Amino acid sequence: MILTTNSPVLIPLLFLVFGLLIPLIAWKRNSLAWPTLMLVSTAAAAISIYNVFKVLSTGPVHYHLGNWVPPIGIEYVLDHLSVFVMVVINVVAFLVLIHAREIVGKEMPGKQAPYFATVSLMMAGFNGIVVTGDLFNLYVFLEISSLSLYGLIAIGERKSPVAAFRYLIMGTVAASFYLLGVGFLYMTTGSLNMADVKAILPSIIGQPTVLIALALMVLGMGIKMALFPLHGWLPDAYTYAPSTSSAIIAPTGTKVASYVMLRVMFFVFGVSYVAKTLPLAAMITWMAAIAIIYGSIMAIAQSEMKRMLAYSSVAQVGYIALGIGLANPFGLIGAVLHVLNHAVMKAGLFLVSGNLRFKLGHSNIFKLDNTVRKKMPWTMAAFTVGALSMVGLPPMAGFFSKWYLIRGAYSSPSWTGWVFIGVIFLSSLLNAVYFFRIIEKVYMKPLTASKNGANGHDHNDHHAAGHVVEAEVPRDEVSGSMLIPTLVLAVGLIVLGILNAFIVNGIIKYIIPAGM
Amino acid sequence: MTTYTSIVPLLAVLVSLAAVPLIIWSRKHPNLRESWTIAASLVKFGLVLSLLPNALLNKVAELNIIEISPGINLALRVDQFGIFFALIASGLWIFTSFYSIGYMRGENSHKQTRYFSSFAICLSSTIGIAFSANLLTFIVFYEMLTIATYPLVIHEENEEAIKAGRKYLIYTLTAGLFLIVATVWTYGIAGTLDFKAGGLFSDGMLDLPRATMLFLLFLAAVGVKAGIMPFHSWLPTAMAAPTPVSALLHAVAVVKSGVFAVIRVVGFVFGPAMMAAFGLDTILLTMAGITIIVASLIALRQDNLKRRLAYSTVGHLSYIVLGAALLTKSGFTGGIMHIAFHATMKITLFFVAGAIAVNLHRKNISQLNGIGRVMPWTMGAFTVGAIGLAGIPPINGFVSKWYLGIGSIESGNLIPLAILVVSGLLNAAYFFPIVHIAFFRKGDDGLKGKGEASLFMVVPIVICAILSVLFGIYPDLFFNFFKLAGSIAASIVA
Amino acid sequence: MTTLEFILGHYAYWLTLVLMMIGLYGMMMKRNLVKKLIGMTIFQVSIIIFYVAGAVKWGATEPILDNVDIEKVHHGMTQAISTAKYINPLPHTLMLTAIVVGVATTGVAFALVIMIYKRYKTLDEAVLLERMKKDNDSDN
Amino acid sequence: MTHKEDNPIITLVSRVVSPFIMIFALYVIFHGHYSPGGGFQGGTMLAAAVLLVRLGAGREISQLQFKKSWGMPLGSLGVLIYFGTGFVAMLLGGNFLNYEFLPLAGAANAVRGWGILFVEIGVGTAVMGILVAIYDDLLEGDPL
Repeated sequence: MILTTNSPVLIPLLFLVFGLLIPLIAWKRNSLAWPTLMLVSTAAAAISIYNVFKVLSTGPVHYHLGNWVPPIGIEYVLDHLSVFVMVVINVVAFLVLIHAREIVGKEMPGKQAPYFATVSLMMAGFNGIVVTGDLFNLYVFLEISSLSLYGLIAIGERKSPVAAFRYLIMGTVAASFYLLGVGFLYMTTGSLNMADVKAILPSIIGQPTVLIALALMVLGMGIKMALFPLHGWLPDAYTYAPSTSSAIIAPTGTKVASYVMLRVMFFVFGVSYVAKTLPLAAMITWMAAIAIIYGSIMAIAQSEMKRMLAYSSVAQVGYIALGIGLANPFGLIGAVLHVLNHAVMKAGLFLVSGNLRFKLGHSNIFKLDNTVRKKMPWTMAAFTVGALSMVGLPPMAGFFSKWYLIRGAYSSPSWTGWVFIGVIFLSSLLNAVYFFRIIEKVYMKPLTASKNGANGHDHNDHHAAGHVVEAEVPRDEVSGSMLIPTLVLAVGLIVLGILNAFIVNGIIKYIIPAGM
Repeated sequence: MTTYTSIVPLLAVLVSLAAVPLIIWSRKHPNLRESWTIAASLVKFGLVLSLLPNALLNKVAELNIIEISPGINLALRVDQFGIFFALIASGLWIFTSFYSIGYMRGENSHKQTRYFSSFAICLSSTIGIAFSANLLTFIVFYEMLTIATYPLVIHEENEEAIKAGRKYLIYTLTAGLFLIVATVWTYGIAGTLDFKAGGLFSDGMLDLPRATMLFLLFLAAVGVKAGIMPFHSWLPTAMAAPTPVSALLHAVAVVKSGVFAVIRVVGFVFGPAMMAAFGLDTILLTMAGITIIVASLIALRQDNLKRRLAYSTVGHLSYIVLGAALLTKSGFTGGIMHIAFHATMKITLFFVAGAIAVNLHRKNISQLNGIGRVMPWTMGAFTVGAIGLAGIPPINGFVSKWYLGIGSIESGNLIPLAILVVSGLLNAAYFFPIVHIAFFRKGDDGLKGKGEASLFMVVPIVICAILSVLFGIYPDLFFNFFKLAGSIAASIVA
Repeated sequence: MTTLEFILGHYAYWLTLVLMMIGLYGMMMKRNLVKKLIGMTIFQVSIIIFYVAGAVKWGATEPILDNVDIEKVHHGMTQAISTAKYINPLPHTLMLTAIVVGVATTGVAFALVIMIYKRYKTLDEAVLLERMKKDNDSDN
Repeated sequence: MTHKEDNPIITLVSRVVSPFIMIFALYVIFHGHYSPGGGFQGGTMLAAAVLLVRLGAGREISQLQFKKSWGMPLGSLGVLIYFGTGFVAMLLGGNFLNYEFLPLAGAANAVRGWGILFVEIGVGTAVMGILVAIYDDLLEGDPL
């Protein structure tokens, strides 16, 4: 009873409290940190799934903190959008954290307690952002998550503090812009509650203050979600962060920022204002289009797998932004579905890069060869599934994001829709280039060795060369606790792809705001 | 036409997919592994065959697997055209499996597990393509086929194969994207994606510019796998793959999926009426005609046997496209029959090329002097295939060509007929010299002490050749191909 | 309202804006990381001042009911309490939180700066980039 | 920190002033729920009192007053007091932080007052602990 009535508030609270308890629990024994966090994470995943069913059966849930009635008190809201994003981030984080135990132990021995405590705080921030119905409370959670993020990034490689510092400057500016926007909004409406603001706004929608507020908030979130050209912090941060940090930040961080953008644009300011009165939505689609192309091209140019994935994230965030900016039902379905799909894909791929680093000590694409596949067949199988999904081949999940986005672009009234279809088209091909490049390297024998065979016409010669290369390489797969999450995410991509209509009909359909 | 729900189509699709884990699991025991392949191919053929009687009675088996996008199901539907294609694909897979075992062991090739698993996935996708009830289901299997074929194309893993693989991916992935865009557009216009004999668009849905653009998109999408010029150039490059793969690519699965898709688009998406109304048939006819002639001319110049066969394939695929573009009953009948008959003939020729390569390590036509005396059965089969492709009775190639000719006359346009005649001559010109040098020239010393290839290879070759002859004499033999093709054509044109 | 009145009437906001620009300038143009941080702090503070300036109410006092009003509450006449007497406390509490957030951010930032200094022995961005590049070269 | 000799005046003054600051800080904290003041302000002043001694007496000697290792646990403890209050209310059937449900005797308003006091104490402790911890952690980076 206590659990069910308080389920909206439980997840952020649990993470927050245990974020503080972990240093105490694991004060003397570092090894206690991970089990404690796993406990919380399991609970959070379970509660978030429970919340989905709760919302599906009874509709949106409003929870008043301290029983203060909004708009005076802070309100936590579970609606279809927020439970959806919560499930995505909590379940993905749960899987990544299972994977984290060994690799954190290896990459930063002795620092497990502060590390996992920070992860817990970050998750508290993210969950808080998603669940809160109060604009200022959102800012507080945003900063909680950001501060933890800086720490999680800075604990990585030698260059990571510099990356974290840049992110800190950018992130603080972003949060400040958001805060300023909230300030303008508060001064005109006198309220911080999202629903209340939404009710008040139509009467004052013409004022320039409202416009400035919207612009500032979207700008702030644009930085946070790394929307081109505000993405500068992302590649370095993802590359130099420890493997687990990248794997947990990439699927959750930018998604939560996209969620805020979606929430602010459509659920606070309203569809008609954002998409029809102002050219804002259109501007976002263009930025997204450039992001998609730019991210894909830059990804091709990278030699480090994590950096490649980071640039690919820039492109994928572009997809989400494109779907938001299209401001029509299919675009929105595509964006929201891509939040889920991309979270699963990127988590899986970053786990693969983590596995590679764990066993090989590097994840440099040019140093990979077909011994990797023999050492780690399952990891590479997971990579292949993730890659196929990124390229957008059915029946993987990635295909269906593109399917809805293309349909969204098609239903946009002007010719620009065709431009976006072209952009998605081109980026799929570019994705194929940078993923098949790795697949080729990993699944085929090195070209230099087989050259003799290809040039010499004698057939036997060719085979002799082939056999020399195929020396036995012992299996050296990562252990089950790292492998299973990786594989679950890979299989998840296929399942999510096949069940996408179930997800769309079951929950995403209800997200589409009125007036779209 | 009546419909009934049946799970058999799904089983037919899944059976070879289910074989994949078994194949991988028994990778250490080649005999066991190969028996999975054989078992799956036999079961699959049996399942497809069990659907045939109802299909002949025009009863359509349907199965909605799952809703895959709101309002669109992942659905299988065994109409006559689907069963026609599925029969060919699953039937020839049996031969290809046996032949593959012989070939791969003869070559002592590497990574056979990967090879056989990809092969099985390919066949699942092909049957899926055949049974797709709507465009989205079709996309799913079409793209699956693309990916499953990639490991086969790059199987040799030398520089040539990798380049071929890249080219293959670029062409087919681009095509897949075109298909997605075209599908979205179709859905936007028509509000449905279900294939329907005679076209899914109603009157007034399309206007000239949109119809043309949409058709060109579809053409770019399906034309790549169908090898229509200028989208054909991946096909000869993909010759770097092992011969059974080439046989599969060229005769059974991939390119036939392409032409299958062309007929689906022409007959079941646009429909003859729309095609004629917007002059789309002219576009298709022109491209097919050019492809037939140009491909035959290029084939003349090839010394590599497999490359010559590849260009021959490009040409013959366009026979089928041509048949569809004629928009007449006989045209469709001829085109659809050619899917089956070209498959039996071309698979014979590729098997022969593979047998020569494995047995004698020879790939060029100039090296084939006198091999007819060493491998009489093999080269005899080759002769049968060559005669058939040139369109000479009593081989089955004649039958399909005959109907294409009648279709051309029915349509009142004699240019296609002229193209067919010229192409027949060119076919003869590039195949008969091979037969000639094989049987009537003296062989070199390298042939001493050599005989036929292993039985695993020779038996499929001979059976395929015999089938070509039998179908030529009596096209309705066993499977009622002729009846099916006629019935499909009637449903499209009516 | 004339333009002049508009400009003069909002002088607090203009000053905030100036402060904000100074902060942005510091963040973008200064080469020293600590100076960047100072810029960032100025930027944050300008927003705090913006909120506080927006909450100014002349002739009002802290929002704790005086005795007269408490009497009114006791008699159930809450509607009769004049809001003009009391400042809206919300912006101030919000900014209290923002200040705390700012302190935390600055703390983390300084920790990062110290880490950077320990590793690269410099806080000058140009030198830092150069040394990082040297790192890259030695990696390969 | 180039020269390390102790300056008796500074040491003495900081030591004398520190307790008074603390007293005032406690006053601010305990007054927070019905007059201006509260946990944040009080906590900061408590921290200031500690830091004053840190600055005045150097970091070794000031350990006698407040150990370096106390900062983080104290911070955690403070926040836990805060959340504990909320959780207790939650466990007893109210919403999170609904002080009316705290197991205390008295009228609803009075109980609410107590609840806020607990929260303020928690906040004060947390702010003090964390601020001192930040200072100590940063000092650790000092190459001295």
